[in-house]
Amino acid sequence: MSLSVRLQQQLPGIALDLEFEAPPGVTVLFGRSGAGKTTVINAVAGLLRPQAGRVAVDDWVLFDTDQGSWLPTHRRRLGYIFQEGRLFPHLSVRQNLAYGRWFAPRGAQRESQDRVVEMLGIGHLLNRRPAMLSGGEKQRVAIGRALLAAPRLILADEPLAALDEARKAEILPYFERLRDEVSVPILYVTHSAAEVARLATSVVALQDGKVLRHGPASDVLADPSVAPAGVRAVGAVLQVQVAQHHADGLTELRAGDARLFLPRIPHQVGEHLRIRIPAQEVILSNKPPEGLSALNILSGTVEAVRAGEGPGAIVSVKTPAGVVLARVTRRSVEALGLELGQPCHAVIKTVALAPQDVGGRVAT
Amino acid sequence: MSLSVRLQQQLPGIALDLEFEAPPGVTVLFGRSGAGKTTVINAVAGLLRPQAGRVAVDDWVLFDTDQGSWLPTHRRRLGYIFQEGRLFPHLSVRQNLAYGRWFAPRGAQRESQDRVVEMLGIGHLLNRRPAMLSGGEKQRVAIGRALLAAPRLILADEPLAALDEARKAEILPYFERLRDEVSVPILYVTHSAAEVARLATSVVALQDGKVLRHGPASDVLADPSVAPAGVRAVGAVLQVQVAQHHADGLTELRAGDARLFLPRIPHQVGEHLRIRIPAQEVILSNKPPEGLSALNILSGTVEAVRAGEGPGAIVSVKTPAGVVLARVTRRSVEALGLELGQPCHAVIKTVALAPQDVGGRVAT
Amino acid sequence: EGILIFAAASLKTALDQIAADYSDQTGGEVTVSYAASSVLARQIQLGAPADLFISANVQWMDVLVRDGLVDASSRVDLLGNHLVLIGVPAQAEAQIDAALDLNARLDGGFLAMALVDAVPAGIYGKSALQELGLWADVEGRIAQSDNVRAALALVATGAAPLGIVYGSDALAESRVSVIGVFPSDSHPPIIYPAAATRDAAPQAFAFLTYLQTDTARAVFEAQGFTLPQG
Amino acid sequence: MGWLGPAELEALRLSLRVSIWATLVSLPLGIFVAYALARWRFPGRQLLNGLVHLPLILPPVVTGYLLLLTFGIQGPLGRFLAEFGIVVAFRWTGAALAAGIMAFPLMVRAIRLSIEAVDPKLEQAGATLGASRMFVFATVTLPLILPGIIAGAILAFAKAMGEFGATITFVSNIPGQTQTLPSAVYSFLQVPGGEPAALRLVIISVIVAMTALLLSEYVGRRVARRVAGT
Amino acid sequence: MGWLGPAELEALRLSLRVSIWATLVSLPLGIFVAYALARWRFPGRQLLNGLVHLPLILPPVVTGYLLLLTFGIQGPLGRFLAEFGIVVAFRWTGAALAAGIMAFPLMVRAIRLSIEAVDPKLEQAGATLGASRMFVFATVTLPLILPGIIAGAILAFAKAMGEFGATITFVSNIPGQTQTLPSAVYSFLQVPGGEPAALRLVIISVIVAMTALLLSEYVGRRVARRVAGT
Ligand SMILES: Nc1ncnc2c1ncn2[C@@H]1O[C@H](COP(=O)(O)OP(=O)(O)OP(=O)(O)O)[C@@H](O)[C@H]1O
Ligand SMILES: Nc1ncnc2c1ncn2[C@@H]1O[C@H](COP(=O)(O)OP(=O)(O)OP(=O)(O)O)[C@@H](O)[C@H]1O
Ligand SMILES: [Mg+2]
Ligand SMILES: [Mg+2]
Repeated sequence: MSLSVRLQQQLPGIALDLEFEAPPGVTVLFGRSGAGKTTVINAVAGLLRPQAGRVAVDDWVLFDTDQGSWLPTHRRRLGYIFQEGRLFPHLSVRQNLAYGRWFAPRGAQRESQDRVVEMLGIGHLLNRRPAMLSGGEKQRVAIGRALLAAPRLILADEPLAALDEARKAEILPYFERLRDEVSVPILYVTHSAAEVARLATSVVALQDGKVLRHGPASDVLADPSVAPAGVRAVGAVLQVQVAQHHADGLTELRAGDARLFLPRIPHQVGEHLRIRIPAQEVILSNKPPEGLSALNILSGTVEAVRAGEGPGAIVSVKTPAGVVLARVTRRSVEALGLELGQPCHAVIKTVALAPQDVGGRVAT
Repeated sequence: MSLSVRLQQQLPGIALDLEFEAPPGVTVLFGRSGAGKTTVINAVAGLLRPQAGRVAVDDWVLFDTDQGSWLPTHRRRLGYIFQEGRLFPHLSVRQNLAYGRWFAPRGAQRESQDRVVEMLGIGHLLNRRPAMLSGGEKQRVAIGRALLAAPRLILADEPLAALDEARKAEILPYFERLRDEVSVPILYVTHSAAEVARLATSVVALQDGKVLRHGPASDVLADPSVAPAGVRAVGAVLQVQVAQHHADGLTELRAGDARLFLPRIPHQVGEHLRIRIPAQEVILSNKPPEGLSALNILSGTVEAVRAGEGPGAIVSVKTPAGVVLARVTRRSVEALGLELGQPCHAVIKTVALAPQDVGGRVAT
Repeated sequence: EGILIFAAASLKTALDQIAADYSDQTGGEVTVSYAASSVLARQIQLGAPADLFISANVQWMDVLVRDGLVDASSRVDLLGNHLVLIGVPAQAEAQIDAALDLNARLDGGFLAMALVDAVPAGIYGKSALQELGLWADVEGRIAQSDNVRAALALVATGAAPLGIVYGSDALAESRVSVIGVFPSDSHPPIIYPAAATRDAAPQAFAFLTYLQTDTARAVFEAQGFTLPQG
Repeated sequence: MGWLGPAELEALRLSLRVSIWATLVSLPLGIFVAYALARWRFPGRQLLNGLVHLPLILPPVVTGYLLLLTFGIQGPLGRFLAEFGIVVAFRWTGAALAAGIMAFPLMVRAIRLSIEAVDPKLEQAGATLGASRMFVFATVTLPLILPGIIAGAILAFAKAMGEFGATITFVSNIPGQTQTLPSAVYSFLQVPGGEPAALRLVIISVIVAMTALLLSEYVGRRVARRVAGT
Repeated sequence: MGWLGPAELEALRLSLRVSIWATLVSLPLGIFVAYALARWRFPGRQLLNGLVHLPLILPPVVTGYLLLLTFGIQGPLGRFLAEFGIVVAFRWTGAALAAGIMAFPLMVRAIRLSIEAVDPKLEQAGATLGASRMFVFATVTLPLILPGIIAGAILAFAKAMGEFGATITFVSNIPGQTQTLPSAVYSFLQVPGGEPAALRLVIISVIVAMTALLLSEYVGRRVARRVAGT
């Protein structure tokens, strides 16, 4: 299922005028504060009636101002995680979670409540009222409530912003699983480069109500001109398989013909994964390096050199493991003579590949 | 000025029972969602009357249940940035910003409104009402409002969580400047490891209402047992001076007897700064490395090796620039024979030292 | 300075006209406050600055005399009234006596009266019905209003087929017809006593006298009031 | 309650019955009208609003008279209802109707204010979870306005307990049928020396109404706390 | 307004004066009491609450009688005020007092509900910025409850325009002094043929009260929108 969005709406600050197609998976909306992200999501949800536009999931039209069609919010089968929680204050956490279940069609594929509760770590809160929860606890319940409504379209507005790193790390895989297993389109707003890099199937960069750039995550993130995400988010994604867990706490991965080491991950031997290698964590060398603490060294040839406006450049290196991106200074590019076709070695620290950057299961 | 806090409060979920001293500068409270961070801040603000405890700034007692003293909130000279904004809906942004100024004593040292407005990028919003702002815009106004009240104590509850990376990068230096120039104690809640590492003078790690660990930022952050911040935040802080801006977009710093290169920063030649070198970004080598894209190589000797529970270890290397921390695998520690007193070379990527990790001015 | 008269509300039309005439003739200003006799009497008890009190019943005047709040020597029985049985126009006229079959005429409907234990018209009506031996027949079929005008309205709007009101009230209402007049000996005399108050201004006595002139009496009679016997 | 005579006890019982029915029957309509006024924009909204407020603005006697004209035996609505065997004229049901109408503006206002205080964002959240407008109303709006509904209902009850003018004009005062406490109080106040009896009844009705009000405060606060979850 | 006689015009003017004063003078007290009831917990809170509601519960005549007893010429408060040269008995000021007291519960309730709808978190935010309770009230609470205050004030005004029972019982029905529109309506209804005149006055007072109400709706909505900033 894919979501197509076209909108025009005049707001006091900005004029929204945009069109994009969100393929199955997670489409991340990003852009600076006030760029119009929440407005777009609200229009998709039907909470705001845009002056002109059309939103459809495949050929199920949610609204089309040309045809004058308009599906009310409650028929859109949404799971909307609001920027500010919006829990029902008079219902217990348990009742909040159960609210959406009333409306899910009988046969709808639906998460088990127990599982969602456990993942969100809200089991001990079930009998409390929202007023007795902390900010992060509220947001976790809000996530659970949306997921349990058996939605056909998930809208998430900075769902993890209020959560601590550890909790984020626990919940992110869940969104990944939703992305990979369920074919529900997910429109996801975040300011976190790590979340963008980790979750996004495609990325829509907004600026002042317009689409600045739109495309597969890897393309948009590798583009230094898309400032908001920050160049630090640029990275390559490699398809890997878990090869072995070592006794000293490292996990060995097979990536094409190469091997990579990283701190122990919980996945089983033989599982297929994707890992993101941040361009920033990669050092290039024109000689085979020796005596380095970095365990991962991939040999390959320079495939492309893209220099940005600043002092840095992104070098693509074709290795047996796949294409690896490295962010280095232009000075180094010259010093090392990194030109097209030039052989070179990519050095990747083991610890730089933290579990956070390991994507969930990949359908094989 | 330093803030001392002692609290006991029974809540439905947890029993709060803690005591800590916040030295001048930024004291970051961190801990998982629901650990009690907001509750502590509310007690300091006087919005919650704890069952027992005492809070004082130097010997100015805000409250002391033993003596039965209690200063009402409005006499505590606070700047409280709430987790949820709490702007006055009936006032324009301009009026919201001006609200606190009424009460600042005549002579109080006070930010210029223009400056705060410019820094927060809210100049174009001044005549709007809060209902017409996006989530991030609201939070920026809330920050401005608190800062303009000429507070003697700043309380910030996840102030930047709703902001995009670029805006965060703009506002963080401002908090740094507050920390370094004004002697106002700042109690700051965040889940972002980058913010902790960048801002914290000292860190109070909370768990289930108790103080898990408390001390100078570098100590707490270098302690792998303090899970919430994540080992990725560990890093060393070096005192440096801007030496030269190069034509190819790099800035050269003098650090002790060594030199460091990093992408151009806006500081003037001769200025003193502190930079954080994330332990994770440092590669160690037992031979002088050659042909690497990394421009910064510091030679020194191993001063300490701390192995955590996982596969990693933190190696302290004494270099002419100061002590540098490196996070490497235990496997590499053995392979390279990194033992006390052993000479070695620390390799730091130029681009890894992004402007984000450059601290503000240091009083000289 | 003018004088302030406290008068039973039912006197309004006549008294307004008489007061206007009086002012024209003497230049003396007369202000009248109309309300229920009970309300006015109680206000006088509690110090109201009234100069003259005209009550719709004897009891309240008696109370004020007892309390020494009115000048007993100035008390006169100013007016009288008839009690009449009214009905919707379809009702035939009849002699009001013991033979009257009220229940047949009510035909399941209600007999509209003022409160039979509290409001003068109701009290008079009840004693008349008792005297005529009709009370027991209709006791359960009486709709009591808070004042006689409301009882009239019940009949006028057709809500009640019959009612007992003053002759002066029935006169001007075209939607009701008078079935008959109660014999004046079937109930205590209907008397509107008047008296100057204890602290009355001298002009009050003059006006009280004027009220008893033929000019004034003509106006009262035109409004359906009678003059006291004797 | 040896303190009260059987007639007075009867009046108290009747007042309670009338007020409770007036409140309960008008409550659903009150909630509906309050919701319509608070959340919908439709032509005639101001007209409806004005109509609802009319009993507050009109002198009660006038309201009673209008009721008599429309719901009386001869009134169009009265005749219409009579076809279904519903008679309100001179019945306690009529007293309840009058009391309900007099109390209606108060009830609607209280409920309306509480509806306006509900954050539409919560209702939106309900809609995104798949709940229809009706369901959102029943599961989100209604529980959140419960304190307002309780307050409005009790206020209406208290007002109904004290209503007199419209009631007596519309349905008169028929002991056992329509003689409520306030009618009885009024009767006592009309006759000299009736004050102590009136006072007794006033105290009774104040006690009842106050108990209801304080109870509503208490229940309202508990419900509000439950609703706010604190 | 050739439609109205001079006496009727006088009554209209007086009603407006009485209602406006009743509303304006009681407003500050109403806001204070509403705030105290909404936000403070103090002993006697329920007593105060009950007292405020009393005029709503009591039959108006009883309220008027109690006013007469306390604020009358011989009443304790009446004598106390008289020492300061303030006389309310049988003056328009007394009518304003009666109207104000009768309208007070409605005013307080409206304002109180709007205060309870203000999120205390905003008031806390004001306190953290250094504002004292009073200042927070003036700059945060008060602007936010402005729609409620307007609603409460207009409601009180409308109620005051229609008040009759307590007024006539307390200050009588003296033309030019205490004869408000409803009292004039009453006077006309007490005499034969007075209905058309009464109807005319009723229409006038309905127009005035309705205009005020609709205006308050409009102003209230505009203010609410301004306050919400949407
Ligand atoms: N008003 C309240 N009444 C009772 N318990 C509360 C209340 N607010 C929070 N709690 C509970 O107290 C604990 C501490 O809450 P607090 O808001 O201080 O957490 P926090 O550390 O700020 O969390 P977060 O990072 O999610 O904002 C939590 O377990 C929460 O469930
Ligand atoms: N209710 C509203 N009425 C008018 N303008 C609004 C409203 N809400 C937001 N805006 C304006 O519309 C623009 C887009 O707002 P939106 O909430 O969509 O931003 P956003 O991208 O979600 O920002 P953030 O990341 O800060 O949440 C902003 O300039 C904002 O000021
Ligand atoms: Mg937003
Ligand atoms: Mg919190």
